[in-house]
Amino acid sequence: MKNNVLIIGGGPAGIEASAQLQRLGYNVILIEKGSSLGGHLSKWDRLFPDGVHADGVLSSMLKNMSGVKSFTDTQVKSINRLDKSYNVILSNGISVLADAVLLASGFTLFRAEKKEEYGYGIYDHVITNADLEAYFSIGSDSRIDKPKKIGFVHCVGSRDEKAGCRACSKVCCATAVKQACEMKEEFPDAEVYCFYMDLRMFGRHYEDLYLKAQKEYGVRFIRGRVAEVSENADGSLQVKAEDTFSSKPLKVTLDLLVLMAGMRPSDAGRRVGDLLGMSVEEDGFFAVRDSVTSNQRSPLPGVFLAGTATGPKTLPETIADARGASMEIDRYLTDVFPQASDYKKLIREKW
Amino acid sequence: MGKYYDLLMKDYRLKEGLNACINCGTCTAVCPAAEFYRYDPRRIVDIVQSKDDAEIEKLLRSDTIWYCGECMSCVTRCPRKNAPGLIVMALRSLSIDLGFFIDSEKGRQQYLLSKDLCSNILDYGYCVYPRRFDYAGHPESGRIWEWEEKHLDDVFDRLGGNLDGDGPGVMRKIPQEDLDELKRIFDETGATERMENVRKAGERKAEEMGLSIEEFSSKVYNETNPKHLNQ
Amino acid sequence: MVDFGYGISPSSRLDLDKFDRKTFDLLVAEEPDVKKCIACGSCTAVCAAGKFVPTSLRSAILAIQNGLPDKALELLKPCQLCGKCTLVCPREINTRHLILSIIKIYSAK
Amino acid sequence: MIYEGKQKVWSDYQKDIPDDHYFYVRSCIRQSFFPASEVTFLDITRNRLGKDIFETEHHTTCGGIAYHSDTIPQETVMTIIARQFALMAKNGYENYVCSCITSFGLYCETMETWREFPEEEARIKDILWKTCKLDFAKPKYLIHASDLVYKYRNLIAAQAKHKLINVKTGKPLKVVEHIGCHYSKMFPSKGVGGAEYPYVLVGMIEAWGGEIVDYPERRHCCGFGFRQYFIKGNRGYSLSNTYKKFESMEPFHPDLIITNCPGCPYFMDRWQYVIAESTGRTYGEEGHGIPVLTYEEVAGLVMGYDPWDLGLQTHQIDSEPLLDKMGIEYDPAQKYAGKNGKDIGSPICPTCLK
Repeated sequence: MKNNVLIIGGGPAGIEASAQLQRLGYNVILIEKGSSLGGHLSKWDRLFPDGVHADGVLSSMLKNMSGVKSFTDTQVKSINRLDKSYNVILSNGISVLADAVLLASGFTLFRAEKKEEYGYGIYDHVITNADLEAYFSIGSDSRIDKPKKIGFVHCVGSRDEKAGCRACSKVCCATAVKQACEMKEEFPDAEVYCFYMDLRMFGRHYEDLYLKAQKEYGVRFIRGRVAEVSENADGSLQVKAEDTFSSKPLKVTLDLLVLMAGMRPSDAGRRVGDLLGMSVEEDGFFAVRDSVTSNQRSPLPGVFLAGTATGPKTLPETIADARGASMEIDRYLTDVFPQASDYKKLIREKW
Repeated sequence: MGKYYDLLMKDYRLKEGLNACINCGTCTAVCPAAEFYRYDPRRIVDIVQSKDDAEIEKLLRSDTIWYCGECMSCVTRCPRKNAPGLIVMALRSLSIDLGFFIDSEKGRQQYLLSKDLCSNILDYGYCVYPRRFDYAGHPESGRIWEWEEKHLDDVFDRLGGNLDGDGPGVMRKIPQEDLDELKRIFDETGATERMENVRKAGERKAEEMGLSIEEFSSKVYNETNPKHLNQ
Repeated sequence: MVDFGYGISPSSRLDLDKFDRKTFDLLVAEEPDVKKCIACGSCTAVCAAGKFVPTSLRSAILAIQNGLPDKALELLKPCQLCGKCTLVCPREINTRHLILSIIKIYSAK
Repeated sequence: MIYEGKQKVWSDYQKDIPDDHYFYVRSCIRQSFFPASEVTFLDITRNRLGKDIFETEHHTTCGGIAYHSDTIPQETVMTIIARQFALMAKNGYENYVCSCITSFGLYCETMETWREFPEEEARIKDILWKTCKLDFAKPKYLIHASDLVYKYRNLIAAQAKHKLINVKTGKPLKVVEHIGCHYSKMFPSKGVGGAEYPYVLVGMIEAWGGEIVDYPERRHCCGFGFRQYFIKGNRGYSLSNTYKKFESMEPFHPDLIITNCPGCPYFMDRWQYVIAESTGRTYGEEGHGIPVLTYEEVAGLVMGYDPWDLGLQTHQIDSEPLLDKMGIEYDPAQKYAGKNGKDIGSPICPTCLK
């Protein structure tokens, strides 16, 4: 008998896990609250560090999961634990008896307007990283009007206790440097500034991207967090930071400011988590069984986690995490789940 | 190591105002003092959190801690919920308590501030009292104040004030029994002691500099070394 | 005129709007590697002159980028061109050569 | 600028302001330099709006200016504050209204310290009993007097004799608002509209017909800086910060600046004079300065009070251009007259400013 696996969330983690679990022979049901699969990836134009097109990545990932039963515009209505399985009623009226549940609920972008001093949604030429990706895809945005001076603000809604998020969102530094280069390609005469606290270019080729941004594109990196933004009479922006290397306050006039909104836990994921009684850590992301060896197991037997549901991750990390989760699910469904008489004991010992 | 830090940590303002600083510089970016003085509040917080006694002592004896205007604009900005402005206040208090304030030109100004503001409170019950606010010492108060100063009773009368009058109202005379209570509060909470210490330290410094108290006061009030400015 | 006894203080705020792109491009034409500096401070840490007088290549590059070339020249004055900084630069900038170019280009201005 | 974005922020920072029965506490600086403002505020609240607002002659300074000049310890001001609270309770009030922004910030800070360290509140309670034989109760509501005027802005508008509108052109006056730093920078939730886009004065300007001017250095401190003003040698700091603000707002050509802190209108008025005198630079039209008014003065003008009853003659910057724009009649001959027309001379008119 094929086991049923319910995957909640149709972003990269959910898609990748669907493909893997289907290949392992499970009956996968994927649900996505939005109207199409792909999550944030479907809204991104190109990916760091090499500038690969996001739509190509997404379509090849989707191809790998063809045949998986997936429901868009669908959410979990209720979820109850039976003896070993979960009885899940979906918002489209279907109910699923899931032997394992994978929560791949992803993240929500930090609402940049919460950093009131940056004036997102108030000043005409302040946008977010996501807005800029949309601009790259669509090719127009009324806020981007032949800018001659462009700034990128790292850590918007990350490393910020006042904004309720102490953690680093991991991907923003690389995204900012990527987008800074892209803007130089689009507007070669523009001055481009990145305001950072630490440049966390940790991944393979990331440092190369940084070097390229400096050497080829002449992007200026300023070590200081942007403190406040205001609007001049002509609609340009006055941006204040400290150049901490000079120990002096600094100001610059910009035509466009891009806020690198960080990763926050997904609201929808949180809702499902509440239905299950899943615990979250102080950062708001789901707690895992063990942060070193069991990153894809939740504290609840049979419930697994993948991707940014457990904190900020890059795309390759998310995909690797989803594969890891698939292996964990397979192990659970082959080693533990079938042994009805010993199930509770095995869960106690092995979960 | 940490002697001064421990002393500072007794201050509620430091308990509330210091979490681990990440040196992001948002405080300095908006600081009104950082633009005009050799001043970087970020570095002050960093030095305090280093617990380095030698560095903190240097700070306590320096002009640096006296540049802040206590506007608290930094407090809104800090992503780690630090309050550099409160940390500076704690440093200043400690500098005064240890007598270090007298070593720096800006710190020495406490002599006059303490004398003027505290006596306004104890004598009248106000921090600022118009009869003690003179045009000669405050030329920026303008021709208008030059005139008001001469006709203070008439001006207050015209504007519905109650200058030095009985009962409630603007700039009324605060009853003696209330001033007595303020004095007892000063005595009990260390304000009187601080005033005395600051006064004595000022007088000693004047003597050391070979100046009469009037000369010392005038120097402290009027003079400023251009080195404070940062260009 | 009234003598108030004080005046408007000069601003020391860095104003990036004053950055001179044209002159910087002259420097870049001769020293493309100047753009590679990551402000790590290795050059300043090993500087022989820096032990005795305030001098710092890191700060000088920064000063140019902040629109203060005169400050950069001032900071490089004590340099003895010993070249220790070239040995330690993690971005392999020919710092010695860079210093000479900075002095040449910005002194001429 | 996207207005709706600001509206969203404003809706996040609404503050509970009680409707009646206030205990009023005065401000040292406002009383010294803007005595008519407090008189007008009480007259509007009591006589025009019919509210109960009580003042006792026994209250004193909160000590805030001395505290922020680092001349007295924190426990001293906390005890003085506790004493003020005790007077409030003794007189049967629980809605504490203060005229001063430094005080307001200090009350907020003190309440926060007591919340975080209850043992400190208990200690202050003992000190107050020991020194004054008084027992205090914390206010149910802590409000700044500008919060009250904000609350009643529409009632005031309903009684308006004049609007913040240029009667000749029919266009709204361009108004800059300046919020005292200690109003909400330390505790954004305590101020109407928060710290970044405070609404307390904007709400008044809107209700009374004016147009808001938001300029880059709006949030910047006026530069008072306590010790940075009281010591003459430090005043360059204070002056320079006001200068920075005026340079930043100049391109927007404001007709009026409205403030809620007692110190700021004094500084922003007088530093314009110093800038004009020492550099020749002026910021208003045709060599005039920009009038800097307290919110009480603006409310008074809107409600038809005589400008000289409001004390506009005690500003160094002339308010006549503003009065003309608003279509307010005034008697130039009475400008500097004392009570009942008494002749008390007049100030020398500076040549640097019209």
